[in-house]
Amino acid sequence: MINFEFNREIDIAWCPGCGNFGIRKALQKALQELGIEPAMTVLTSGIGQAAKMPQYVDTNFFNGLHGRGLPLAVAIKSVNPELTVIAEGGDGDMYGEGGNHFIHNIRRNPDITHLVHNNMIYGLTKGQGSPTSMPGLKTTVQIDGVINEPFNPLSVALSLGATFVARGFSGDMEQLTELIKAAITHKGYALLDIFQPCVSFNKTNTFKWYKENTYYLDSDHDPADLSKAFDLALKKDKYPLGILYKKEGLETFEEKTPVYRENKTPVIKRKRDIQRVNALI
Amino acid sequence: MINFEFNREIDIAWCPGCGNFGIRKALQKALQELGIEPAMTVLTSGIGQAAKMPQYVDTNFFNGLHGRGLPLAVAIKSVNPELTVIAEGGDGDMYGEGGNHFIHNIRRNPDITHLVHNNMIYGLTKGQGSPTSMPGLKTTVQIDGVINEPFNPLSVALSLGATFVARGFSGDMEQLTELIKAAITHKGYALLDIFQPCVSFNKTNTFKWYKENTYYLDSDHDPADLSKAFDLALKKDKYPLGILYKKEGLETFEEKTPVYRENKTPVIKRKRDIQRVNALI
Amino acid sequence: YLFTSPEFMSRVRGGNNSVELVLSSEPIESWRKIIDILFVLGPESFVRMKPRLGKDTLVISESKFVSSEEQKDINFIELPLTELSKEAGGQIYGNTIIFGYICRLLGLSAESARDSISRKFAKLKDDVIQKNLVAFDMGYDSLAKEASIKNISKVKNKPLTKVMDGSTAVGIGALAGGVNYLASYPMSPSTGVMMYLARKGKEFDVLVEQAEDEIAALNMVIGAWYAGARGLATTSGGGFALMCEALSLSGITETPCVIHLAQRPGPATGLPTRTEQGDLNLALYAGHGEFPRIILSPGNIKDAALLTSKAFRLADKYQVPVIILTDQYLLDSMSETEPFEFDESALESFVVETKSGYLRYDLSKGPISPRGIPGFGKGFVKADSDEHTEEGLITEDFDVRNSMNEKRLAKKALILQDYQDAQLYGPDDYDRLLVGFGSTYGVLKEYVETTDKKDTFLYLKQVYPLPETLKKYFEKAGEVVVVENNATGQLAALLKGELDIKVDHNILKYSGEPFSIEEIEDRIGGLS
Amino acid sequence: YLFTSPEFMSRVRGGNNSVELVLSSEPIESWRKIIDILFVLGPESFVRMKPRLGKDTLVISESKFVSSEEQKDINFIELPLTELSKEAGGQIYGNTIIFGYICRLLGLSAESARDSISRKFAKLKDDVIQKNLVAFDMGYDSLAKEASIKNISKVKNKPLTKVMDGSTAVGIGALAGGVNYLASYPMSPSTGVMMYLARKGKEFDVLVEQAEDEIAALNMVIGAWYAGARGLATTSGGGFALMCEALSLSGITETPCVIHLAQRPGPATGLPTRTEQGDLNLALYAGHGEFPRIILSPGNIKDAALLTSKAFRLADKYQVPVIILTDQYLLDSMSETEPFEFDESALESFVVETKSGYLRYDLSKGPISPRGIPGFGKGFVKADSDEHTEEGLITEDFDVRNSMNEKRLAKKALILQDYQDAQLYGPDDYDRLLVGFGSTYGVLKEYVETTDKKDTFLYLKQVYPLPETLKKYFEKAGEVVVVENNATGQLAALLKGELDIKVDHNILKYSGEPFSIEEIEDRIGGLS
Ligand SMILES: Cc1ncc(C[n+]2csc(CCOP(=O)(O)OP(=O)(O)O)c2C)c(N)n1
Ligand SMILES: Cc1ncc(C[n+]2csc(CCOP(=O)(O)OP(=O)(O)O)c2C)c(N)n1
Ligand code: SF4
Ligand code: SF4
Ligand SMILES: [Mg+2]
Ligand SMILES: [Mg+2]
Repeated sequence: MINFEFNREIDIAWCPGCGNFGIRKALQKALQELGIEPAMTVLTSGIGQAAKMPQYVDTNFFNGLHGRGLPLAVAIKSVNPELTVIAEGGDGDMYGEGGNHFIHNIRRNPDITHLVHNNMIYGLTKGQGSPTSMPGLKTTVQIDGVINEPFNPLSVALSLGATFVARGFSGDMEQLTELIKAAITHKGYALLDIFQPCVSFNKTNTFKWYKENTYYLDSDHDPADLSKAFDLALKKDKYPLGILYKKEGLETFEEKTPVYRENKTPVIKRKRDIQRVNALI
Repeated sequence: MINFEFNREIDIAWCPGCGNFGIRKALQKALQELGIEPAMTVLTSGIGQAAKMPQYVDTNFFNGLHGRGLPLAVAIKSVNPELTVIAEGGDGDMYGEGGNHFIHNIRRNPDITHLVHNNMIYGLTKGQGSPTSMPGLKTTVQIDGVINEPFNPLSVALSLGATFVARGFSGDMEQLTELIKAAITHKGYALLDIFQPCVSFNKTNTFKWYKENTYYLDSDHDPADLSKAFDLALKKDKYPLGILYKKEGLETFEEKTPVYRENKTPVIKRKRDIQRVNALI
Repeated sequence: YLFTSPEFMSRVRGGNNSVELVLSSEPIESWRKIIDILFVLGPESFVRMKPRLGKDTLVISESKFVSSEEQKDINFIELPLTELSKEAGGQIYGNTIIFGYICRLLGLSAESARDSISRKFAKLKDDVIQKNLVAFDMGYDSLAKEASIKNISKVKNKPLTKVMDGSTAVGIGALAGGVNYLASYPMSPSTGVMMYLARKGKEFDVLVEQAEDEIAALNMVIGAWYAGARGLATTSGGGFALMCEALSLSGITETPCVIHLAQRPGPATGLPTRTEQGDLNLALYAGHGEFPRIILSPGNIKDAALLTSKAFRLADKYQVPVIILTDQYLLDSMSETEPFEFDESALESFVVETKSGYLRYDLSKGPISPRGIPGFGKGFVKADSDEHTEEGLITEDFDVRNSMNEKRLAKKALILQDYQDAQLYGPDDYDRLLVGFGSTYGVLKEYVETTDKKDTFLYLKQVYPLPETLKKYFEKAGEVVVVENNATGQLAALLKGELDIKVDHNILKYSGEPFSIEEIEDRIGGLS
Repeated sequence: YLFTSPEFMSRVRGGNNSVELVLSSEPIESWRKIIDILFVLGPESFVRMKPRLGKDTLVISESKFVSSEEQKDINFIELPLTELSKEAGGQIYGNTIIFGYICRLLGLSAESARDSISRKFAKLKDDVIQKNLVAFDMGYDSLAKEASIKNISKVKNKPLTKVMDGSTAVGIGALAGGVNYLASYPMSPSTGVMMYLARKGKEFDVLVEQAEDEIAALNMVIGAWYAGARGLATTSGGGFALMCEALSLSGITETPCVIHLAQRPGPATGLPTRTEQGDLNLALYAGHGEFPRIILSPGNIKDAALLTSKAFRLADKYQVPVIILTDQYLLDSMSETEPFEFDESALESFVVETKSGYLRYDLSKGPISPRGIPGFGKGFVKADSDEHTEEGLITEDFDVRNSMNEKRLAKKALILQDYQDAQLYGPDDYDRLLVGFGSTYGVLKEYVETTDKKDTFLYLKQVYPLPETLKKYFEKAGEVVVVENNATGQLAALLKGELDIKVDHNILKYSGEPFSIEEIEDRIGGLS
């Protein structure tokens, strides 16, 4: 048994063949390989198939409201920076309902990891278009096909100054494990968008489709080049896998925020002196 | 008297010297010069000093909730595409509370005009940091200065495929009028972010500051070049004024949506046949 | 007559799901706990369904799903479905095999069943049809080998409406109410209505847009009404919670809106695919500040359709938010129902053509200021979320504030004149009055129709506002029993608060399941 | 003793604003309509303030603001403020001139006043101080030329607490309750608390973050509590409406949270800078599904501080959301108050160190399962917005659902054991009981203390939940009068619903202004 794995059988509610299984394995492997302490780890999520992930990893978690995994994560990290905090969820959860938290937390640059399972569909609610659904995709609500431009998480993250922007694929355990490790170890906000086939509701963006429409960034790619990263993020013929952009050294939210400027003790460990409060009256 | 001007005195609640006066004049002038019918125009807004604009322009308006001017505008336009619809508000209103509507309506590409008064501060609530406030700005809440990266509306709009992305300045009536006209006549979603000094609460980004820290895009600039536009949008030494990016020909939401594919009559003008409904039972 | 109610887990595949199918010689709309014939199609299902077996229940399954130990105490018939399916061409043919089996069980003609299979799969490849017909025969024939079932009586009825579920009924009602705009964010169990209107959108001129979140959804619907459309937002408790602020916007701007609130058990995510009536209080008090609203609570398919159509008329007429309060149980249950028809009344528009100088909040016309829309007439329509003047401009004048607040609140009295009458089932000279709203209708009606006690059921189709005239039903009652699918007795509290009704007993259930008829019989029986 | 209450328009500059300043030989906390001495400093102000003149009111102004026609019927004194300000160096010195004038009026020593000016402006440039001192003298001396005011009596009292407004009191209370995290989105009139804690943040270890919206704010606060912090969200009605879903999250996950709900008149944007008590229902019923909550309703500065500190203890102890319900009037009024002190009780933590195998929702410990936090102990803390098992994992088991729902709802009974007692002012053998919550405290207390009728005031500091024991106060009363600052009588409805209280009269006001003492006297007087 590895850490983060249950020592009993658990009932996983995903469909057989779903890409989420691969992501779960990669996440557990990454955490194990990094030697992270489960008791010092917190997974947060919203609601959705992807957002069930914390239920299947044995550690602390807060499985909150649809769309609200990020605010939980940012707050948890900021009151106790000693914890490793990962916010995880689906494309609908994180980019749709939770879109405002996505754009504004990039600006905060908290030292958390953001894993988004991007299956280009609303899975749990049985197949409506998601923000990342591709034009033309027919669903139970988009009867004649999706008409809106897909949400581009990578270009948005770049345009707001994110310092770690990457994309993985649930079908490549090895690369995905490495990307998750890189995202966790990155200091500051790290976005990892993970292509994931939904075998039940997205019959267009299948495992095969992802295989055929992605390619790996090779060592030629300079992850420090923002303009280049932006161009890559906008590519629609083939989607690059790997770290599009990475920049070190930007101060994190926990470093910048006034309570931690001179004192690194987590606020939850500090004591209040009631006499000093009484002096205010 | 021009159209959109009141034929009686009105009490304007802005501070003397506020940049909003200039924007109001430019807006009225632009509408007048375009020969738009006031009865066929709707202004929507949220809440804030900027969002009071509709109160001071004599036409139809819906002055809604803080942050929710865009959803109103998009719906109004889509049920009656014959109307000219403008959504207007402040940086807090449109990029803060309303951030999720901002990013997702760009994807829809409705044929509306989006005017955002960007004073880099929350004016009406008396001076807290806004999403666009610059790091270091001291406010009543950001006592030690703003610490988060400013929200960049232009780069975000570009990264989501907006086809009209521009910036104006309340201090240049002439250019601003032209920009508003260009935004209104653009087919599809048009973002015009307008620098506007708040004389009461933002003592850093003053009229003088804007003068000194902006420059005009000249005829060398090719507004069709997306990569270039993105680089310009990210510039922080000096901020370009003018149309950063413009692309024609993208289908609007009202053109793409199934009810209008074969029939251009506004849905509000169509009649329901009750017998056809009864046939469903 | 057919009634079906599915029960499923909040997951996409697997889990223990069940469908209940009630066939009856009388129209029927209630869920029963005790099952006559149970098909067990997977492991663990039997354990879950065990509480629902009666002494006569026939269990049809395979030995691998029901152990021989378990088979001892029950009426068990082996149906080697796994094997037969394999033979027929795979697992997906299992359903057709069962269909054949059931047809034989009920003594239906194999011919007409085979016909309907051919029709249902007509669009598919020929060999699919063929395989299904073979599967049907396998099921049909497998019963011939077993003892036939005696105690099923057969009656012929003339058919009623099409078989439809509650979501479809709400969707059809919306069409009859003139809906031409829908903005919503998917959320079980409310999404069925969105899907239905999306399917009908092109044919019936409904613009259906999936919003980025529920806040957008209701603001969009309000914007659409402002511009002259008839908009609908469909959602469940969590989404509705996000709409509270916009509800208040509808209140102060007097812009109509219609919201379909499909309840499921909370708090928060709760039990997404189960049923509850726990959001009545939320519907009653949602939104900051004070403003009138209307809450309709259909209890059956027909009313789901009729009341939804009326919701649009009421919203337009009184310029208030109207909430259609349903729940998972009502929406997902399918049945036929007595025939009904819409007339054009719900389509009547209350929008006026404006003149120059138009005042959106004209105080001279009583509580309802005629509502104009932009582009129709010479006036300007100014809608304002601040307290406003008659024109619609911000004001802080205390007198104007008072007048506007009073004008808005005075609409409650007018709305009561249009009250959607409560219905009484059972003897007129009752001892005990049972009260319910929404989906408890089915069991309570069946209960009073079958009991020999002097129990009568008062079915509230409109829970808010409530007229004083309702009191007469309570005054006659020796005892008042309120039955509701929640834990804190929200309807009982409302009756006490609004009408000063003393409730003697409050029968509650909050497990996520609807009341079954047996349970109602037991619990009402246990009261006296 | 000093009490001040500002009144301002929702705009940044200009408009008609006023500050009321009450000086008294007795501690005072109520707003009065009739003004003794009115300074009119701008055009149109006089018209707006006219209803507040009594026959003895002294109006001090310039002829350009109060016409000579208007001067005829009133006691008018000319103070050429515009001119004097110009002389003194500009408009901003006007305030200091008035300060000088008032000091002379009240017979205060010029010396100590000049001292406090020097102290107040100590950080500014010398010439600023100098100019202010000159301005002060101008004001002080200008009165000498006028008839002196006779009927002001002077008493010396020993000073009480510092002069503070309600926002400061809530902020100090939060510090005494151990607040170490605040996430909020600015919204009048709630922002004062955020500003106060931002100022004190570094000194008192409070992480203050402005959220992107109110939804984020409350979810962040809940996340902070989950991780062991004591978080506060401060907001007003519209923002609170957006938090409804997250409130329900706090309910089902049993993660504590504290929300300061600063009421202003609604619906929607309403009157942003005015006062009302119109969000009681919202506080009571917000959130989908059913779960317990606590609502505290301080009516004065001292209770604003004390109850806020207790809110944190109660939230932690019972693992429920606690709402501190205030309003614009309470928050913006400034006064001195009787001395008080915090002890450490509110700081007591109820967090436990976890062991391996920890069950967050342990059912064996009664309704309150000991709450662990991540990183403190060997256990894992699993918080779940779905219905969950004892461990915190999703479940759809109906029995577990029932147990968890019952466990959560059972906390209400426990919470009542910690009820924040209501207070009675006035004679014990009362005929009439006046009931109020929150900021009506000031006027109602003053009323019962000055009336010669047998009227007693019951001040509710905790409006929810309400214990049965309160009934005794009502049983003794010949008549019950509920006074509240809203249009629909929300407190009266609550008393009826929860305690079956028959309310004889409901005195309401919803113009955006607080009740004045004169109005209370009139309207209570008018009842009998
Ligand atoms: C406020 C709210 N709105 C809607 C829902 C319903 N809902 C649950 S999951 C989901 C979308 C799931 O899509 P995604 O986030 O992409 O996750 P996936 O299931 O595809 O992994 C929705 C709409 C909800 N639970 N809460
Ligand atoms: C839901 C909600 N939250 C908060 C507010 C309070 N509020 C009103 S305007 C405003 C911000 C104003 O800033 P901005 O949009 O930049 O406009 P400005 O006044 O600077 O023009 C805020 C926070 C509100 N009215 N509603
Ligand atoms: S519905 Fe799609 S995303 Fe959800 S578990 Fe099934 S395959 Fe995976
Ligand atoms: S506060 Fe600022 S933005 Fe608002 S009116 Fe005054 S100067 Fe303009
Ligand atoms: Mg998805
Ligand atoms: Mg601003």
